[in-house]
Amino acid sequence: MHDEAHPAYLRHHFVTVGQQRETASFGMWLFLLTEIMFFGGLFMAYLLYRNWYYDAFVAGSNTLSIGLGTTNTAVLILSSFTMAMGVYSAEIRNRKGLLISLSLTICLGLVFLGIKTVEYHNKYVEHHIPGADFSVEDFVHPADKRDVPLAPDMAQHAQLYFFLYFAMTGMHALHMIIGISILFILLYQAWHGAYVNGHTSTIDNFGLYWHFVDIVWIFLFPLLYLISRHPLK
Amino acid sequence: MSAPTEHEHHVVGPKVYLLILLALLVLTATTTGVAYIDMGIFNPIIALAIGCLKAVLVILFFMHIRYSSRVMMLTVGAGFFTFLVLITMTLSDYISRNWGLW
Amino acid sequence: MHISPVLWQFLVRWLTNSALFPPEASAIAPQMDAFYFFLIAISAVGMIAVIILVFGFSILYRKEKSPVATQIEGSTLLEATWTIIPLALFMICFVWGALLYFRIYDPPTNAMNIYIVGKQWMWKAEHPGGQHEIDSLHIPINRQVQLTMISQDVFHSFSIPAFRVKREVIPGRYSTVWFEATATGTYHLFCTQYCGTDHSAMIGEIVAMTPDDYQKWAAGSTSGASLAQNGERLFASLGCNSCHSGEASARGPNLAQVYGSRLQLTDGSYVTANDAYLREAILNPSTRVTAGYAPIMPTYQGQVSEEGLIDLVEYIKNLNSNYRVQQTLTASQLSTGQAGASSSGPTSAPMNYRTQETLGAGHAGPAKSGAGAPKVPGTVNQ
Amino acid sequence: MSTIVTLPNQQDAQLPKLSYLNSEYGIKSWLLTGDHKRIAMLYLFSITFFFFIGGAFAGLIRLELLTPLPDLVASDTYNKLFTMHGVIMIFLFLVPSVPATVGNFVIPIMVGAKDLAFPKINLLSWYLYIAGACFLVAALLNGGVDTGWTFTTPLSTHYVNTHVITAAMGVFIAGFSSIFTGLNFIVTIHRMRCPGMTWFRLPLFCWSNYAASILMVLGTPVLAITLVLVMLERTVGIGVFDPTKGGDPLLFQHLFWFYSHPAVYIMILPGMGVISEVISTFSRKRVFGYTAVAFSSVAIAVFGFFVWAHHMFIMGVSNYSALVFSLLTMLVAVPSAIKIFNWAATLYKGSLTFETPMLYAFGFMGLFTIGGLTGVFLGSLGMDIHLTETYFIVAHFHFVMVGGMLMAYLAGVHFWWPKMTGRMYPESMSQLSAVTTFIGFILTFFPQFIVGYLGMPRRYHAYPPEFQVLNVLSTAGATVLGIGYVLPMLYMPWSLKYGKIAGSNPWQATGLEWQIQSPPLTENFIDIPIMDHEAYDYDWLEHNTAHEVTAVG
Repeated sequence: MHDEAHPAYLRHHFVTVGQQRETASFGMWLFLLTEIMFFGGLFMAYLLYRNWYYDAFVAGSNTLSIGLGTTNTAVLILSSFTMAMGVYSAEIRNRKGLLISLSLTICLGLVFLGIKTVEYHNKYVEHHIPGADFSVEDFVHPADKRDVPLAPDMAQHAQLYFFLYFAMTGMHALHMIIGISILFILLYQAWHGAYVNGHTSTIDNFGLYWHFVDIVWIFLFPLLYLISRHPLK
Repeated sequence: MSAPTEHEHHVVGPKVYLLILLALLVLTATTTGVAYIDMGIFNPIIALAIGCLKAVLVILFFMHIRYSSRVMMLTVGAGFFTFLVLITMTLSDYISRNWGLW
Repeated sequence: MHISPVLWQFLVRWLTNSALFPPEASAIAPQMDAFYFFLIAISAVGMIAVIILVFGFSILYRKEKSPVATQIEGSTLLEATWTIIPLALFMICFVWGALLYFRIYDPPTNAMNIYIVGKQWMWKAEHPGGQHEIDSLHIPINRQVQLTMISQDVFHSFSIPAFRVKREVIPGRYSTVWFEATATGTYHLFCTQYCGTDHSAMIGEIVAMTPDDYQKWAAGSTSGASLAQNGERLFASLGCNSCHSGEASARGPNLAQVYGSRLQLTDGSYVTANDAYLREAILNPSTRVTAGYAPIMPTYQGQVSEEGLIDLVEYIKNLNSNYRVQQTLTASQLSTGQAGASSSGPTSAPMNYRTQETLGAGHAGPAKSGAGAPKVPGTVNQ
Repeated sequence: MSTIVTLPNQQDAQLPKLSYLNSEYGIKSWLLTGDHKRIAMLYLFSITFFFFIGGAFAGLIRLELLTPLPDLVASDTYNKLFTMHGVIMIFLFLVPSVPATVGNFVIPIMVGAKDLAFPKINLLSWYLYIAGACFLVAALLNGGVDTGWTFTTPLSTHYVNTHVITAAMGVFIAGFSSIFTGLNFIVTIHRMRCPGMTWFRLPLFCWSNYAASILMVLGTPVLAITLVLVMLERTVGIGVFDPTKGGDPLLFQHLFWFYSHPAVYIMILPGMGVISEVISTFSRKRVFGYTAVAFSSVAIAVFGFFVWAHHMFIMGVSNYSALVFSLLTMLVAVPSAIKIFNWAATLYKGSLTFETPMLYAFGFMGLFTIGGLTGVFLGSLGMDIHLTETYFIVAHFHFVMVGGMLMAYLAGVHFWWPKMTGRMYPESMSQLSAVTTFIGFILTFFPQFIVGYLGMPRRYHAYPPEFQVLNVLSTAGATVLGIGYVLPMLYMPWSLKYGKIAGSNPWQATGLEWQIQSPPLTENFIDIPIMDHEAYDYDWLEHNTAHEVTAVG
C-alpha cells in the first residue's frame, strides 16, 4: 500500500523516485567510463602496434571474414534496437512488449556469439591463434595473389595482431556473455511482472550497458576487420 | 527534499529508435563498402569517422544522453576525453621518438 | 647480523670522503651540483616561509592570546601571489633542468664509443679494440666517452653517481649516455633499476685513468681481436656476405659506408643508419627495408647474442667509412667485392669491404650452401 | 566578524541510547550491513591490520639495511619484503585509507544524506578489498612475489618465478574496490546533497575526495587492463610487452604509470581534505581562500592525468615528450603550493589550539612541503637523471605518502574518532604519539635524501659501506617511528571503553556531521537537514549554540 510518491521500490535513503532514477543512471554511466578506460588500454596497444607493424596488421585483418563481421555488426545493432524497445516498453508499462524485446535481445546476442564462435573456430583451423600453434605460412606464401607476401619476421608480428584481435573481441564477448546472463534474469523477473510498475531503473541501466557493449563493437569492427581491404577489381 | 539537479524524465519513442536503427545499418553498410575503395590514408580516417558517428548516435539516442542533464553530457565527455589523453600523450612519445637520435 | 665495531671509522670516512655529495668526477657533475644547490635554495626558502608562517601564527594567535578568531574570506591578490611566484620558480627549474638534460643526453659527435651489455646480474663492457670487461669499466679521463648500451634480459640502469649520469639499459633497443671524466680514481657503478634477485650485486667499478695509463691498460688487456674483426667472422659464418656482397647484382644492399648515411625506405621515409637501425635491420629486417630491395632477408632473432650483434654493428660501422682508421691501417687490405661494378644500391660509390687487419678470411671463402633461397628460420621464438 | 568558541562542557555529555553501533547486533549485522558508517568501520579494521603487516615488512627492510652486508635475510627474501611492503602499503593501505574509512563515514553526513548513493555497492567494494587482500596474502604465504610493486615487464613476465599472477590478481580485484568507492562518492556528492547544500557550501573534504574519486574511476581501469595483459603475457606469452616478439616493454610503463601516477594523487588528495577540515576547526576560522583550495583539488586531479611519463625520463621516452611531461609536472606542483599557503593563511588571526589532529596537520604541512619540493627536483629533467632510482626517490615518496598521507590519515582518525565512537581518545598520550611520529619520521627519511644524492640505489639489499652511517640513522628513526604508530594502536582501543564521552560536537566544528549525535544514528539524520549557511561558518555555529543554550535554559 504505497502511494505514487513513495512506491515500494524507493529505497530508504532517497527522497524521490526521480532522484533515485537519476542517481542510478549516473552511477551506471560512471561505471561505463571505467569500461571505456579498460578497453582504452587495449586500444592503445592496438594503435601502437598497428603503426609499427602495419603490413602484418593488414595481412592479419585480411584473413578475417568481412561477411561474418558485417553480419555481426548488424546483429548487434539490431539487438541494441530491441533493447531500446525493451526500455520503451517498460516505460509505457507494456509487459508483453518488454518480454518480446528482452527475448529478441537475448536471441540476437546469442546469434552474435554464435557467429563469433564460428570465426574463432576458423582461426583455429587456419592456425592463426597466437601461441604454440601459430603458423606464418599463410602470410609468407599467401594463397590469394592480391596479398603481398610478408617476410617471415613481419609475419611473426601478425601474432601481435591476432593476440589483440582475440583480446579485444574476447573481452567484448565476455561482456556480451555477462550481458546475456543478466538479460535472462531480467526476463525472468519481467515474466513475474517486474519493471512495468514505473520502476524502470534496472532496465534503463542494463540498456546503457548493452548499448555500451554495442559501441565497443562499433569501433572494433573497422579497426580489426577493415584495416586495408583489397580494392574491388 | 528534491535533488537540486533533478532533470525531467524523457521517454523516447519507437519512431526515433527505428530511425536511428536504420541510420546505423546504413552506416555499417557504408563503412564496409568504403573499405573496398582504396583511398590511402583516408581509409582509416573515414572508417573511424563513421564509427564515431555511429557511437554518437547510439549515445545520444539509444542511451538518452540527448535528453539528459548537462552533468551527464559532461561526464560522458570526460570519459572520452581521458581516453584521448591516454592515447595522444602516449603516442606523442612514440611518434616523437623518431625525431631525434636520443 | 652485527653492527660494525668500527662504526666510527665509517663515520670518519663518511664525513671526510663524501658526506653530502658524491665526488665530482665528470664535466657534468659541477653543473648538476650547481642546479642541486639552486633547488635546495628554493626548497629552503619555501620551507622557511612555511615554518615561519605556521610557527609565527601558532604563537601569535594561540587561543590564550587570541581568544577571538577573525573570519577572513580570502584574498585574490594573495592567491595570485602564491600561484605566480611558485610557478615562476618552477619554470626556472624546468628550463634549467631541461638544459642540463639535453647536455647529458645529447650525444657528442666524436666520442670514443664503448658498448655495454647488461644482463642479470652483471655488466659486460666491450671496447672497440677488443677489450672485454665484466663489472668494471676502464676509461680515460678528459675524453668524451659514449656508452651504447643494451640489455639482454630485463630493464637495468647504468648509473655512475660520481659522474652524475644514469641511463636505463633497455632490452631490445640501444640507449646511449656519455660523460667526460675529469678526475682519475675508482668510482661506483650501480644498476639502479630493480632487475631481480641479485639486483644489489649488479655493481661494478669505473676506473678513470690518465690517457697514458688507459693506453697501457688497453694494450695489456686486449683479447687479440677487435670487435670489428669478431664481427667480420660472424658476418661470414652467418652467411651475410652471400647477399651483402657489395656487388651490383647482390640481393642485399652494399653495406660499405652505410653507417651514418641517410637511407630511403620502401615506404618513402628516410632513416639514419645508426647503431639502433643496424641492429633492428638484423633482427627485424622487414620492418624497415631499404628502397629498391625486396624484404627477403631472414630474421636473426634468437640466433645472435647481443654481443654478436654489437660485433656485427661495429664491423659494419667500420666498413670503409672511417677514413681515420683506413689511414692507420698497417696490414694489407682484404678486398672481396668487385670494385669496378657500379652499385645501384643506396650507397652510390662502389666500395670494397675492408678490414683493419687480415684476420678472418670469411669473405674470401665460398658462399654458404643454399645461398639461393634464404633460410626461413620462421618460428625461432615460438 | 569575530567568533568566540567555547568548548562544550563534556562533563554532562552522555552516550546516546541508540546509535549505528548498537542498532543491530551480531556478526551478520556487520558483514551484511548497508550502513556506510559500519562499512567504514570494517575498512578501518582491515586497513589497520594491513598497515601493520606492511609496517612489519618495512621494519625488516630497515633492519637488513642496518649493515652494508647482506646478512639478515637472503636477497630474494629481501626483494620479496620490499615488494610486499610496497604492494600492501599502496593498494591495501594508502589508496583506500582516508576515502574508505573516514570518507565513507563522514561524506554522506557532510552532504546531508542518509547513506551513500549505492550502499550495496559500498559493501561490495569492501568485499572486493578483502578478496584482493586474500589473493595478496595467498601470494605472500605461498612464498611471496619479488617483482617490486611496479610489476615491471619483462622482469615480471619472463624472469621471475614467484607468484606474480596471484599478486597481480589481488591488485586487480582491490582496484575494483577502489573504483566502486570512487564511483559511490562521485554519485553521492552529485546527487545526494541536501537542500541548500550547493557545491560551494560543501566542506573541502568532499571536494578533495571528489577529485580523488575522479582519478579512481578513470585511472584504475587502465591498471586493471595492464595487469590483465601482464598475466596473459606470463601465462600465454602474448608478446605485447616482450621485445623479442616485437612488443614494447615501455608500453607497459606508459599504461602502468597512467594509473600509478594519478594514484599518488588518489592517495594524497583525501589527506589534503582532512587537513583543510582540521586546520579550520582548530583555528576556529573559515578556510582561507575556500574556492582556491577547492579548485586546486580539481586542478590536481585534472593535471594528474598529464604527467605520468615523468617516471620514465631516463627510460628512453622521446626527449620531446620528456620536455612536455616535465613542464606539466611543474604545473601540477603549483596547486599543492596554493593549498599549503592557504592553510598557513587560515591560521592568521585564528584562535588556535593544538589538539592531536592539529599537531598531525602541522606535521603534514611541514613534511608535505618537503615532499612536494623534492618532487620538483625529480620533475626537473636534468636533476632526475641523477636522482631517479636512488634513495632520493624513496625519501621523496615517503615524505609525501607517509609524512603527508599517513599524518593526514592519523589526523583524520583522531579528529573524527569522537564522532565514530562517541568517546574521546586520551589527549596527552596521543599528542605524545604525534610528536614521536614526527621526530621518528624525520630521522628515518631525511638521511635517505642525502644517501640518495650520494647515489645509493633503491631496492638494494647490500650497499657500499660508506653509506652505513646514514642507513643506521634511518633504521634508528624507523624504530622511533614504529613506536609512534604502535601507540595509537594501544590507546585507541583503550578509549573505546575508558575514553571520556565526547558529546556531539567536542571540537565545535561546523560540518553537518558535528551537528548530530555521536555516534550517529543508523540513517544519520532524523529529518534531512537544510543547509542555510556557508561551510566553516563559525558565526552560525556560535549563534546556533547560543540559541540551543537559551532554548534548553
